[in-house]
Formats: sequence, C-alpha cells, structure tokens
Amino acid sequence: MGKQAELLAMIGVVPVLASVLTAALGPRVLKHRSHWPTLAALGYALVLSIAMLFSMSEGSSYTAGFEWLNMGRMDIPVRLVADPLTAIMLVTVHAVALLVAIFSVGYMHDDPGYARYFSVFSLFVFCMVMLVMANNFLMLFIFWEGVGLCSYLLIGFWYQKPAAAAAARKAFLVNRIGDFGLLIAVFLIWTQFGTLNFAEVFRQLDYRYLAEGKPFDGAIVVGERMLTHAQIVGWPLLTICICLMLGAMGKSAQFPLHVWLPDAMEGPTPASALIHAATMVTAGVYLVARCTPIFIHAPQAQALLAVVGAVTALVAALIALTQNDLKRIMAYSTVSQLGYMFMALGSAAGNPNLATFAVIAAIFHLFTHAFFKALLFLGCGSVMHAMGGVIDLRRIGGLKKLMPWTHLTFAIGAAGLAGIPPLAGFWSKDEILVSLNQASHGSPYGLLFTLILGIAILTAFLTAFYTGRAYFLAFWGPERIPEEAGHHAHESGRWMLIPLFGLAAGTVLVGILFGTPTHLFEHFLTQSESLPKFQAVHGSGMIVLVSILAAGGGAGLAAIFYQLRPELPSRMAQAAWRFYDYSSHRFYLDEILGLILVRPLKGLAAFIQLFDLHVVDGLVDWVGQVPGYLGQWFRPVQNGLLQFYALASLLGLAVFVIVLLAKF
Amino acid sequence: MQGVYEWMIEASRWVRPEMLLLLAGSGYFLAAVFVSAKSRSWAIASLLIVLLAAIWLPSGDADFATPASFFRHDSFSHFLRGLGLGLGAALILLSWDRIPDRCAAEYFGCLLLIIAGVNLVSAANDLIALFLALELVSIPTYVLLYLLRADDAAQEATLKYFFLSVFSAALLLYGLSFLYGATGSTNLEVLRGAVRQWLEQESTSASSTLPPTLLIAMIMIVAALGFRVTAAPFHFYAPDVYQGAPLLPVTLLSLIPKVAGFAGLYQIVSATLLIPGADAAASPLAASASGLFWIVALVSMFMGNLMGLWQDDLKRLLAYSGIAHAGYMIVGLGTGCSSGMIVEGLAGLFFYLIVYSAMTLGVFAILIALQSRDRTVVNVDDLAGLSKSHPILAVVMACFLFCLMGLPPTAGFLAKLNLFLAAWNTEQRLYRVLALVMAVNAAIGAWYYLRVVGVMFLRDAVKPLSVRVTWPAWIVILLCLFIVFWLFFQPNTTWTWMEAITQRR
Amino acid sequence: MSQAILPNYLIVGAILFGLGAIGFLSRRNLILMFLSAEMMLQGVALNLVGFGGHHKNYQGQAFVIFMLTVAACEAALALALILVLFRNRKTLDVSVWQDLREANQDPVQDESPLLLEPEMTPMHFPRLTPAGLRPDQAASPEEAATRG
Amino acid sequence: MDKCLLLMMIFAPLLAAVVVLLLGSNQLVRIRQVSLAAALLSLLCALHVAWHYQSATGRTAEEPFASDPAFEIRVPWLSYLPSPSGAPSPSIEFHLGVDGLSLWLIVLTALLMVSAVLISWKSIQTNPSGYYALLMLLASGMLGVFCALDIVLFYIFFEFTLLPLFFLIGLWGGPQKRYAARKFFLYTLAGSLVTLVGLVAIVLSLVGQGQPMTFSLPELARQVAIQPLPGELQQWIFLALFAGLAIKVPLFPFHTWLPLAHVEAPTAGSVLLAGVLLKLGTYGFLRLCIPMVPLASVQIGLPLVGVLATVGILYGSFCALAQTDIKKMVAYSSVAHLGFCMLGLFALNAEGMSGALLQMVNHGLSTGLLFLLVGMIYDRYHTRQMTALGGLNQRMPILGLIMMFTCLSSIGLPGLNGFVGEFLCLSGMFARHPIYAVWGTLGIILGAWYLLTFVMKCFHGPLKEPHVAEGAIIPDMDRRELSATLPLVALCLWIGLYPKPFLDRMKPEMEALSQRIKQAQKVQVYR
Repeated sequence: MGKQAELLAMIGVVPVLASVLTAALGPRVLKHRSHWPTLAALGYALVLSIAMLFSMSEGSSYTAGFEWLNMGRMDIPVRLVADPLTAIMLVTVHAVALLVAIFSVGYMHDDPGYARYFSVFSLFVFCMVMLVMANNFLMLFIFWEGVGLCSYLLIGFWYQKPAAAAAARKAFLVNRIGDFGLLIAVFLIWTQFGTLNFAEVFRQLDYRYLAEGKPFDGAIVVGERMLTHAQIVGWPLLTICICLMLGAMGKSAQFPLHVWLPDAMEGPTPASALIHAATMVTAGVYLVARCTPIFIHAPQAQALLAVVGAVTALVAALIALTQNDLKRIMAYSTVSQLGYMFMALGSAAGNPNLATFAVIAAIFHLFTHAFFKALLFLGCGSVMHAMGGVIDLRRIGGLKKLMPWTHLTFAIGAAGLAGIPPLAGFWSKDEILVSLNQASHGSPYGLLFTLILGIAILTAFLTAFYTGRAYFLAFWGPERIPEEAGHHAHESGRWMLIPLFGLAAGTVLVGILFGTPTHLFEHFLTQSESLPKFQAVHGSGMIVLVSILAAGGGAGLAAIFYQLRPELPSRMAQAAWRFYDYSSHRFYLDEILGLILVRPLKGLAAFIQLFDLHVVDGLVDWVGQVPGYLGQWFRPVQNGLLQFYALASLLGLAVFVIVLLAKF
Repeated sequence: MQGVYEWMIEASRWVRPEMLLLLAGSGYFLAAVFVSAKSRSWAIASLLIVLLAAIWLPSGDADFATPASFFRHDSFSHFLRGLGLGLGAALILLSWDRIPDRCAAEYFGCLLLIIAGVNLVSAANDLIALFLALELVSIPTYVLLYLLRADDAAQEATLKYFFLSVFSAALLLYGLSFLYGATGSTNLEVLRGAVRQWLEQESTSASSTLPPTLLIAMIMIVAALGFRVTAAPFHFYAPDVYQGAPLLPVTLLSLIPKVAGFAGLYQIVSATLLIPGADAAASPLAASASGLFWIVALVSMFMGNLMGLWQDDLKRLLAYSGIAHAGYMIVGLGTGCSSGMIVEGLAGLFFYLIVYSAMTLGVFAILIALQSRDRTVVNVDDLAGLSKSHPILAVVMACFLFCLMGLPPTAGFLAKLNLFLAAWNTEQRLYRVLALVMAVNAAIGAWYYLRVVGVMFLRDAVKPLSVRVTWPAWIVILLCLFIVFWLFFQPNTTWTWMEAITQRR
Repeated sequence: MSQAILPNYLIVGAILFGLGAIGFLSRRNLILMFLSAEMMLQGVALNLVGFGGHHKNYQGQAFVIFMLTVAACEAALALALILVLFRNRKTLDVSVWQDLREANQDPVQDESPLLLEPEMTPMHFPRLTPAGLRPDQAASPEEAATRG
Repeated sequence: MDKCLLLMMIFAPLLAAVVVLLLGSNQLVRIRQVSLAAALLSLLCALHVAWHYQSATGRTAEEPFASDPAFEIRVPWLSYLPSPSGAPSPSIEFHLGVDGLSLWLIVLTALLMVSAVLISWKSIQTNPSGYYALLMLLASGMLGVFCALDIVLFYIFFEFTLLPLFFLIGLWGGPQKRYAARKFFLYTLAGSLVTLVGLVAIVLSLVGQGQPMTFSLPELARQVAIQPLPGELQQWIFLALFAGLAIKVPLFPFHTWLPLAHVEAPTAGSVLLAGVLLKLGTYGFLRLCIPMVPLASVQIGLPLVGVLATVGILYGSFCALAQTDIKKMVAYSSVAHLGFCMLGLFALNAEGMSGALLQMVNHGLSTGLLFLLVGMIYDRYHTRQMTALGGLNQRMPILGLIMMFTCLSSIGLPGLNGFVGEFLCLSGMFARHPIYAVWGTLGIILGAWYLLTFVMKCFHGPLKEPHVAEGAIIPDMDRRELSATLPLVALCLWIGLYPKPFLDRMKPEMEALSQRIKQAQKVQVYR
C-alpha cells in the first residue's frame, strides 16, 4: 500500500515538476534543451506506471492525500486512486506521451516557443494522469478542465495565425458546453448522494441491490432530505447520466459537439497526436467507463450513448471520405473511432451483465487506438515536416520512395485503423462488434442495436476505405512535392523516426499480446472493483468474418479507386455530386451550428445591449427624473403673488383645522 | 402679590445680557445721529457687546424658573441663548467690512436687537414675552432687508416678508389668545399646570372633553411659527425673499427666525403637550399635534426638495433647502410629542438645529466671502471653477454641502440619524413612513447639493473668481467647519446636553 | 363678567379676524391690506379682552396693550415701506410686485384693473392763509403758482 | 499592539491623505512615495492580522460572528439615555474587529490599494496630490466598512466611500465623467438611504420587543436569534436593506450605473470599484440581511435574489459579449460574476455562502487584475476598442501571459481562484434550488465566450496596433506594473490551488450562519 501510494504520488508530481521547471528555466537557461525535463519526467513516469500496472494484483491503491476543500457538507480531498482502469490509462498516456515527446524534439526543433511547448506538454500529461487518478468527481472535473486548457494552449500554440487562435477558442467553448453538463452532473451527484467520492457513490448504487430488486436497507441521507433508493434511481440518475454524457460528448468530440476537433488540427501535429487523438479525447470514454455503475441504472442513457456514438461514427466517417487534408482525415477518423467506443459503452443498455464486457471493449479500443492513431498522426507530422507544412493530398503524393520509413510505419498504422488482422485495430474493433452483436440479442433495445451494429459495420468499411484513400494518395502514385518543402523534402531524422517505430511496434503487437488471443486485457480490467461482475462473451465467427470483409473490402476498394483506376473517384463524385458536396463540406455542420446557435446568441447579445442601454438604463434615468417632474408640477405655486401666498397658507391652515377637528 | 417694581426686577433678573444688547442696539440708533464712525468700529463694538453678553449669560446649571416670572433661565434657554449669541457673533463677523458706513450703525443696531429677540424667545416664560420677543426678531429684520440695498428686488422681498410676517403675527396672536383663553393665564408655567390638571381630570373621566380652542390655538401657533421656520405650507415667502434680498440679511433670515421659531414652538409644545409623566397616547392633544407635525414635515420635505431641483439662483436654492431642513426638524418635533423614548425627537431637533446652523452659516459665509464688486456669485453656475481658483474654499464648501446632504463623516449624518431613530422609535406606523420619506427626500436633496459640488469641481469657470477671502469670514467658515466635523467625531457631549435640556421640563 | 358674554366677544373677535383676513387676501391696495391685517389684530384684541374678563385677570388686557404697541410700531414701518414702494412703481397695487417668482413662470395678469386706481392728475392741496393776511385776501393756489 | 493594528490599518491611509494634501501637487515623487508607504503599511497590518487571526471555535446560530478579541477595539461614541430598565447606556460605538466574514476582504482591499497606487504612478499627472489623497481616503473608508462591527459605523464607512470615488471619477475620469460620477453617486446614495432606514428598523424593532438597545452587530445578531423579529417586519426590513445593497452589488436591473462608472473612472478607480466597492453590497447582505432577517432572506430573498442573480449572470454575460470597448466588457462581466456571488449567498447554506465570500475575493482579484491590465493597454495605446487592437501578444508577451491568466481565472478555470468560488456558489445554490443553479451554470459558457473572444481579438492573430508616435516602441510591462499585478496573480493561484486555508478561516461563521437559517425556518414551521 505504502509503496503504491508513493508511486501514485510520484506519477502525479513528476510531470508537473517538469512543466514548472521548463516554464521557469526554459526561455533563459535551457533553450534548445528544453525537452529534457519533459523526456526525463515522462520516462520516469512511464516506468512508474508500468510498475503500478504490475502491482495492480494487490488491488486498488490510494494515496493518503490532503484536505483541499472542506465546507459544510462539501468535503473534497486531493487523493489519488489507482485501479486497473486507471493503470491502463496511465500506461497508455505515458507511453504515447513519451513517444510523442521524442517526436516533438525533432518536429519542433527550431520553433521560438520550444520551451513553452514542452512546458504545456508536461502540464497536459500531469492533468491527464491526475484526471484518471482522481478519486472524486470534483478532482476529475478540475483536471478535465485542465486538459482542456492545455488543449486550448496547444491548439493556439501559433497564436499569430488567426485560424489557430479561432480554433483554440472554438475548442474551449465547445468543450465548455460539455463541461456545463459535467458540472451539472457533479452538482446532482452531490445533492443526490451527499458525496462526490467515486467509491462512495458507487457503493450507494451497488449493482446487487438493483439486480435483486431490493431497496436499500434504510435510506440515503442527502442533505436534509431522506431519499429512498427508488427515488434516486428514477429521473435523477437518468439526468445525471445524460449530463455526464454531455460532458463526455464535449471532450470526446461526439456529434454534434465534434466540430471543434477537426479545427483543432491547427495546433502542432505532435500535440494533435497526443491530445486530439490518443489521450485527451478519450477522457470522455474514460469518464463513462468509470461511471459504469451509474450508467447501469439508466439504460435509456446508455442507449442514447450508443445512438450518439453510432451517429458520430457514421457521420465522421462519411465526412472523412472526401477530405483532402491528411490531418483532417485523421481527425475525422478519430471522431469516428471515438463514436465506436461510445457505441460499445452504450451496448450494455438494459443488459447489465454485458456492462463489463462493453467497458472492456471500449477501453481496449481506446488502448489500441491510442497507438495506431498516434502513429498515423506522427506519420502525418513527419510528412508535414518534410513538405514544409503542406498536407493537402492534392498537392503531395508518391512519397513512398522519398520517405520509406515514414511510409512503412504509416502503412502499419493505416492497416491498424482499417482493422486489418492481426493488427491492433482488428482485435479491438472486433470486440466492439461482438459487444454490439450481443446487445442486439436479448435486450430491450435489440432492434436498435441491430441497426447500430449495421452502422458499425458500414463504418468499418468506410474507415478502411478512407484510410486506404489517404494512404494511397499520399504515398503511391507519381511523386508530387510542393515548393514549400524546399530543402526539407527528405526522410525525417532519428528523433522523429524512433517514435514512429515504437508506435508501429505497438500497433502490431498490442492486439495479439493483450486482445482476444490472450484475454490478458480482459482479465486485468475485470479486477476493477467498480465494474460489475464479469460475464465472458464469446465472439462469433460470423462477426469476425464480416469485420474482415468490411476492412478488406474498404481497403481493396480504396486501392482500386486511388491506385489502379484513378479516374473512378471523380466519376463517382460526379455521379453522387450532392453527396460529395455535403461530405466535403462536412455536411455544413459548422454552418448549421453557427446559424442556429451562434448567430442567434450574438443577435440576442446585441439586442440585450440595446435593451440595457435604452430600456433598463432609460427606466433608471426616468425614475431619476420623476422628482424633477413633480417639482415642475409644483412650481406654479410659487407665482410671486403675495396674496396668493397668504391664501395658500390660509388654505393649508383650514385643511389642518378641518382634519384635526374632524378627528374629535 | 409683589409690587410692580419687584415684579419688573424679577422679570428682568434673568435677562441681563439681553438688556445689554437692547440698550446697546437702541444706543446705536441714537448715537448714529451724532457720531459718524467707520463701519468697522460699529462691528468691533457690536462684537464686544455680544461677547460681554455671552460672559454675562447665567450658567445653565440651575433652573431658576418660578411660576410667576416673566422670564426664566434653565438649561434649555441657556443653550439657545448661547446659540443665538454665537450666531450673532458670526453674523457680525460676516458683516465686518461689508456694510457701508452710512447705515452701519442702524445695521449693527438692528442686529443686536435681533440677537436680543432670539434670546428672549427662549428665555420667555410668558406668552406676552414670547410674542414680544418674536416681534423683536421680526421688526428689525424688516429694516435690515432693505437697509443695504434699495433696488426693486430688495424692495419686493421686504414687501413680501413684511406683509406675510404681519399676517402670521396675527395668526400667532389669535392662537395665543385662545391658549390664554383655554387656560386662563399667559404664564407658561401656570399654563402647563392647567393643562396638566386638565389631563388628570381627563384620565379619570370617561369622555373626551378637549376644548377645541386648545386645538385651534395649537394649529394657529404652529402655522405662525411655521412661517418663521419656513415650514410648508407657510413657506411661500422664503424663496422669493431670499432671492431678492441681499446676502447678509438672507443669511440672517435663514438662521435666526428658524432658531427663534423652533425655540418658540418648543416653548409652546413643552408647555401644552410634554407633560412629564403623562402617557403620550392618553393625550388626544399630543396625538393631534403629532399628526399635524406629520403633515407639515411631509409637505415641507417634499416641497423643499422637489422645488430645489429646479433652482439656479443659489439663494433661492438655499431657501428651498432650508424648507426641506425645516421639514426634517419638524419630524423631530413631531416625534417629541410622544414621550418615554430613549432617543428623544426633541433632542434630535436641537442637535439638528445646531448642525443646520453651522452648515447653513458655513455655506452663506462662503457665498458672502466670494462676493466682490466686479464678480458676484448669484447663480449656481457662477461657482464654476471654484476648485481651481480657491481650492481650499471649494473643499470646505463641499464639506458643508455634504453635510447638508447628510453624508458621513459630517455631523449632518448624525443629525439625520438621530431623527431616523426618533421617527422609528415612536412606534407609530405613520412616523415610520415619515422615516422612509426622510430617506427618500435626503436622496432627492442630494441631487441639487451635488449639482453645486459638481459645478465647483467638475466645471471650469468662464471668468475665474479672484476675490481674497477676509479673515473674519475665514474665522466663521473654519468655525462652522470645525463644528460640522467635531459634532460628528465627538457628538456625545453635545448630544447629552441636548437630551438634558429637553428632559428638564 | 358672566359666562354668557364670552361667546359674544369671541364671535365678534372671530368675525373681525376673518374680515381682516379676507380683506388681506382680496384688497390689492397695499395700505388697505395693511389695515386689514390691523383689523385681524383687533379681532385678537377683542378675544384677549374677552378672555381676560372671563378669567377675571388682567393678563389679557396687558397682552392687548403690548400688542397695540407692536402694531403701532409695525404701522410706522409699513407706512415707510409703502411710501418707498409707491415712489418706485407709482402705484399701490400689490400685484405689480411679482418679479420674484419661480423662474420660467408667466406673470399673473390682472383681468380687471384695480377698482380704485389712484388718480394721477395734479392734486389741489388746501393752503393755510399766511399770517397777516385776511382769508379773502389770500391768493388762490393757482394764482400763487403762476406768481412763482 | 495588536489592538492598534486595525486602527493603524484604517488610519494610515487617512494620515497619508492629509500629508499628501499638505505636500501639494508639485512634489509628485514625494506624493507617490507617501501613498505607497501608507498602502504598504496597511497591507502589512492586514497581513499581520490575517496571519495571527484565531479562527473562532464554537460559533453558534445564536452568535454567528464576533471579532477575534485580539484585534477588537470598542469605544463608545454616541450614547443615548439609558433605557428605563436600568441597563447600561446604549451607544453607537466605534467598534472595530475582524472575523471570518471580513478577514479576507480586508486583505483583498489592502492588497488592491497597493496595486491601485502603483498603477496610477504615471498615468495621473494632473493634480496628483488631490488624486492620491482621495485614493487614500477611499482606502480608509473601504477598510473601515469591513472592520466595522457597529451597525451605524458600518453604514458611515459604507456611505463615506461614495465621496472619494465621486471625485475620482468626476475629476480624473473619461469624457462622460460628470454624468457617470453623478449617476453613480446619486443612484447608490438613494438606495443606501433606504438601507439606513432598514438598519434603524432592526435596532429599534428589537428595542420594541423589550431587548436592550444596542448597535453592536454581534450583539444584534444574538438578540435576533433569541427573539426573532416578526415575519412581516422582517420582510420589510429585508426590502429596505435590499434597496441599497442590491444597487451597490449591483444586481440586475440595478446595474446600469456600473458600466458607466467603470468606463469613465481612472484605472485605479475601476480597480477599486470592481475589486472592493461592489463587495460592500454583497458583504452587507452577508453581514446584515442573513443574520438579522434570516426568515425573510429565505422567504423573499431566495426567490428575489435567485431570479435577479440568474438573470444578471446571463444578461451581464450577453451584454459583455456585445461590447467592443474592453473596459465596458469587463464592467458587464462584473455584473455576471456578482450574480454568481449573490446566487451563492442566497443559497443560504455554508457551501454557498462561503463560496460567495470567496467569490467576492476572487472577483476582486481577477476583475481587479483585468482592469489593471486594461489600464496598461490604455496607457500605451490610448484606446480600449477591441477592433483597434490585435496580436498584442507579440509586442507584449508578459502582458499577454498575465492577461491570459487573468481571463482564465475570471472564467473560472479549475486550478485558479474563480473556479473554487463559482463551484461552491453554484453547488450551494444547487442544493437549495437547482433551477437557478442550472441557469447560472450556463453563465460559465458565456463567460468563456466573451473573454476568450477578447483574448483572441486583442492578443492573438496578426499584430495590429493603433498609430503610435514615430519610432516609439511600445514596451512590455515594466517592474512597477509587474509589482502591481504579480501579488494578485500569486493570490489567484494560491486560492485556486489550495483554497483550504482561506475557507477554514471563514468556516465557523459560515456554518453558524447556515445554522441560523435552518433555525429560522424551523421556528417558522412551528409557528
């Protein structure tokens, strides 16, 4: 226990130290060596988190922590906790972060904000690990916003670029919408359960009580009210879940809050790889997985989760089909894959026994996705670096020979994303399909999940297709190098290649090592105390076959379209011109959101401003003038006539006499 | 029964300072025929005489009142006579070099008579003495009003003041005659005894047999003295007269008749309403009177403040301000009509009277000091840029104006606070409403005072003022300033004194 | 004095007072206004005397004496003042004195002129016969004027 | 020694004001030095008090607050005649003290004073002696309000603050200064006079119930606990207090004086206006309304303030969104932020009220900082129009960084001070009345919107500066400006990262007050 506690604390402390150190010393002292604190810290933290992973068999661990906020019934300590779910997240984050950091050394080497970059980078890692290690909802929320801040800072890293500045603001604002939901959820949890501690909340919602249909013995004391179990499980829980989901949707870029993620690609590519592909965007998935004990009680919310996931996955995949910006394709792909994870998480709707398996599937996909998506992004980064920042597929091509290593690793990553066996993506995607398949049988939402399963398979096909398209367009065909590339047009250096190799190795291996072949991942994750009892679900051959077919079909079609018969795509585009148009304009989602949300609100603001100026302030001024008007009204009395004065006085006197005599 | 001679000795025993003033004043008129002296000499002489009178003023420790005496001396009159002499001295100082030599003797003579008059009002122990003292204030005032300047405006002001004053004197006398008629004596102590006796009978008998004469007397007297203190609806002359008359008499007019009026009102009220030991609620007369004062206070406050908003002429503005302040003070008088309070409305009234005197005198003193031959200060806008040309004077003026608004840290705040406390403490819903009305009025009033402050500080003068302030004016101004702050920071002595004087009777 | 008489005094006093007040309000001649005010004082005097009789003491009468003194004093002042005013405006009408009033108010216009507008034609004053002359020998004023 | 600390803290600036006035406007350097020294002395005293403050234990609903006796000063000032029962002579006292409610506001005020002096260093050239004297007077007044434990003394200081600020705005303000100063003065004065009636009513109604007369706030709170005022009277008193305090806060729709005053005021004036003076209103609610008329606070305070504060949050945010003048935007953001504060206050539970108190400090820090920074921009470019500025980060990276920090603190980013306060306020309100809290929470989205838009327009993107003199290079923040802002920044961070020490010192009072509310409700039920 003690040793684990120290581990946890160190994992938390080390990156923030690196961040502060870099920020303090970076610009003046470290300069081009600013990456060292970060690399050292991440390396150390990775070792620690692997150690943590292996010590997980001893059960969850806690640090002692300290009081952070204690007022009234609100008692929030800073206390770290690690269970298998956390451990997996920690390892993922640290591994990817370390590799991305190494890549960044090469990628960012002559940027004036070098130190700033690494400082924020470390800060991000700190926030991310604290997010997954938090033991209560408030801490989670704090670091949830913390990663959002880092995301904001990194997207707007090149703040001189108006697009970057706008993208950063957009990301923050859209995330704030999600955070609004999360904050409401936190308030509701606090008022309903009287605590924000995960364990406490989950204990009050113990699955057994629900399964046995028994009420709690006694009632939960919430504030001054006494709530019975039935009261809690009703609409409050559903509201909590929907609010939590809103938060997750914001952070994990689910439809319709996904609009910020593609824009976020304005930031440095390694940052996109880490934050907007591998780690931060999965925080939503983590949140929902963490809150599984709550979600179980709200099957409607879970179904909604799956629907949102399905819509997101499909829409993002459709948009990705026609994008020309390599990074943007990857961004939409990330959105799509996150949709996948949401589908998986939602698949336990009305079928509590499936919950653990669903979580495992989602988290496993998160795990594998981190590797191959980071790999793909870094590959993009490598290309971008070589092409002088140009990443438009219409302007580059045939880089196979120029950048062989990049090509190879990109191919592995693409295959992983497309779900080609035996790479990581295949195994995790397969599990999700299995989970969905299971959900479509024997749950109240069977029909819905059948549909979602169909969407998932369609999405798998589309994924393979657009991945293949990107891959073929960039690396095959005649060599096209834009003039911006200049002398950069060569294979990247060691700093950038080593991470590519590392991630490629991960993409190849993690599926086989931990996935269905060994069930290591499953076994490990089921040790989590908060997850319901695990019930193994066995995949069917049918699903595997369909999955392989979809992946292969998509990839093959891409090969045909963009390698063998390059004239086909334009003909297709003409045939389906309207669809092509919609897709390439991202279904006009940004515009629609702008039209129904942003512009009315801005109009409202302008109106309120006028209202304030003329109505509210006018009213105040008017009231201020009332005494003046009254005075004006009395002024004729002072007409200067002596006898009138005497008369008025006498009249006043008469009134007094009459009034007072009448009283007697 | 004493002989006439003893009676006169008895009557004059307590009023030696006033006799000195009267003799001196009359002497001036006489001497002016034979002696031609500089205005300054008359001023010095007057100041010395006032100082001598102040030294002669018997101490206020013991109450020498005897039922039969024409005058009396107790802590109340001691205080008010002190106030009267102080105001007189201040007025003399303000007049220092500003009176043309030709009419200096008459001016200062009248001033001394007025001071004597105001003192006698508070020393009077008889209705006749009270009436005479009030007339002693009025009659020289008529002279003063057109002594200094004989233009149309001054004449019109005098005309209005004179005629309405005579009118009000008639009302007063009518009221006093009924008071005498109801009780059978003009002596205030006897009168008090009679009312007390009547009240005792009243409490034993079931039916209410208040003689309506007493009530009519009350109303008439309130109306007449309301004229002196510029309480609405008897205030009409004030704006016109203030505007028309020269500054010095206006200063006098805004202070002395108010002091005299409130002293007179207190004399009457304390004799007929404030019966020690009698329960306020049991006296229907007290209830009627407090109702009467309620209306008068309400109307005065609103009239003064609402009309004040529109004024450009400084003197006219101050007239309305005076009307409003009279309203505030009458709140104190009204609350004073019910007894058994911790915070006495009457003590509040006299505390307010001191503060009012200090701050109004201060404002007028500054206005007087700013007058010069080539640049008169008539309108509010004439003060523009004062903060540039006379920064200290502007700050002092602002202090007085904030005091008039009732803002801390000036005594104006405590004065209003005491009235608030008194008004709320009456346990009568009506007076609580009045407290609220006071608050509203203080806010309205703040508008026009602030306007003056704003003009002084925030605007630049078209033609800057270049007058040098003379030392007598400085003395008065700084003394007023001192009082305005001292009464805020050290109110306790004064307040205890005020409580004492109003508890004595 | 018996009880029954007092009300009579009071009533007459009140009537005098009221008449005076009405006169004060309705007369526009300054002198008549002042006389009306004096009439109010007479009402009061009657009251005081009546009450004095009722209460069988002299205080009421003493009061009246003092009051009369004051009234005389005021009358002197009034006449002086009115003289000055008349010199200035050549009329005794009180309503010409309304320059001091609230700013931006129209002056109150007379609908009917003063009933007793003083004649501004040259007046004929009687002359005493100089010493040493018989009355019939005295020249008429006109002749005296022409003679210089 | 300790007894004199509060006196020294309040009167050091007063003394400095006198000295500065005597120095006259020619000795600019001396004037600044004296003012700075006085402000620093005040700050030292405040810090000493904060450091040695002993948080009271065992506060109860009957005695929700009382000064730490180590710092209490009590001198009779205006005594009234003793009551018939022979109790000691009741008097208005010069009663200073410090407790959990006022401690942090005192520190905040003293801290902001230093910043205000420093920020005026160069920008005030006309009549500096008057300016600094007024600034110092204002400091005395503000510190006095928070230290006063006598109901009348409280009001005296409360009113007194109007005077210096009136002149500060009116004399050193922008183009519309006269209108702004007058409106500010009259509007707030009108309200607070009604409040005075309320205060008088509290004191005297208790006397009417047979309690000994007192003006001491702790004493009054105890009397009220023993014998609550009748329900209807409580409501009237609440409304009277509300009139002045709501204008001061300012709650929607009484806020219109604020943007005007802020925009026209000189930088230091805006800083103190936003940082401290608005807190007088919220502090008044906390110190007067809740303990004295708890039942009315629940019955009408909660719905009334709940609605107005919620509307204010959204309304203020929307107004801020529509602004192009930076200062006006910040001014409207104050309306929104104080909406949070009031929402927390009228949650009437320990969480909400402590959040409100913390939010007062937070708002003082972050909005104070915002005004300081806007002032610096204005000093450099003589414009506050967002449209005229852009990409300033490139010219002034440090200013940009601190501005970013401040905006983030202002939009309630966790880890910075704003979050803790807003979170506690909203959670408190959520427990009391979820609907208000939910609507209020929407404000955090809008807050981020306008502030980040401002940062984006002015600090990000390509460099755009209004015309500056030929060859002049706009400098980044210098040492003086840094020393005006960095302490505030540090405090923002501290509160955000570790709020416990701040909350602990107000905890006994807060819990006692919430207890008081519960008690009042209970009594109501039994009646």
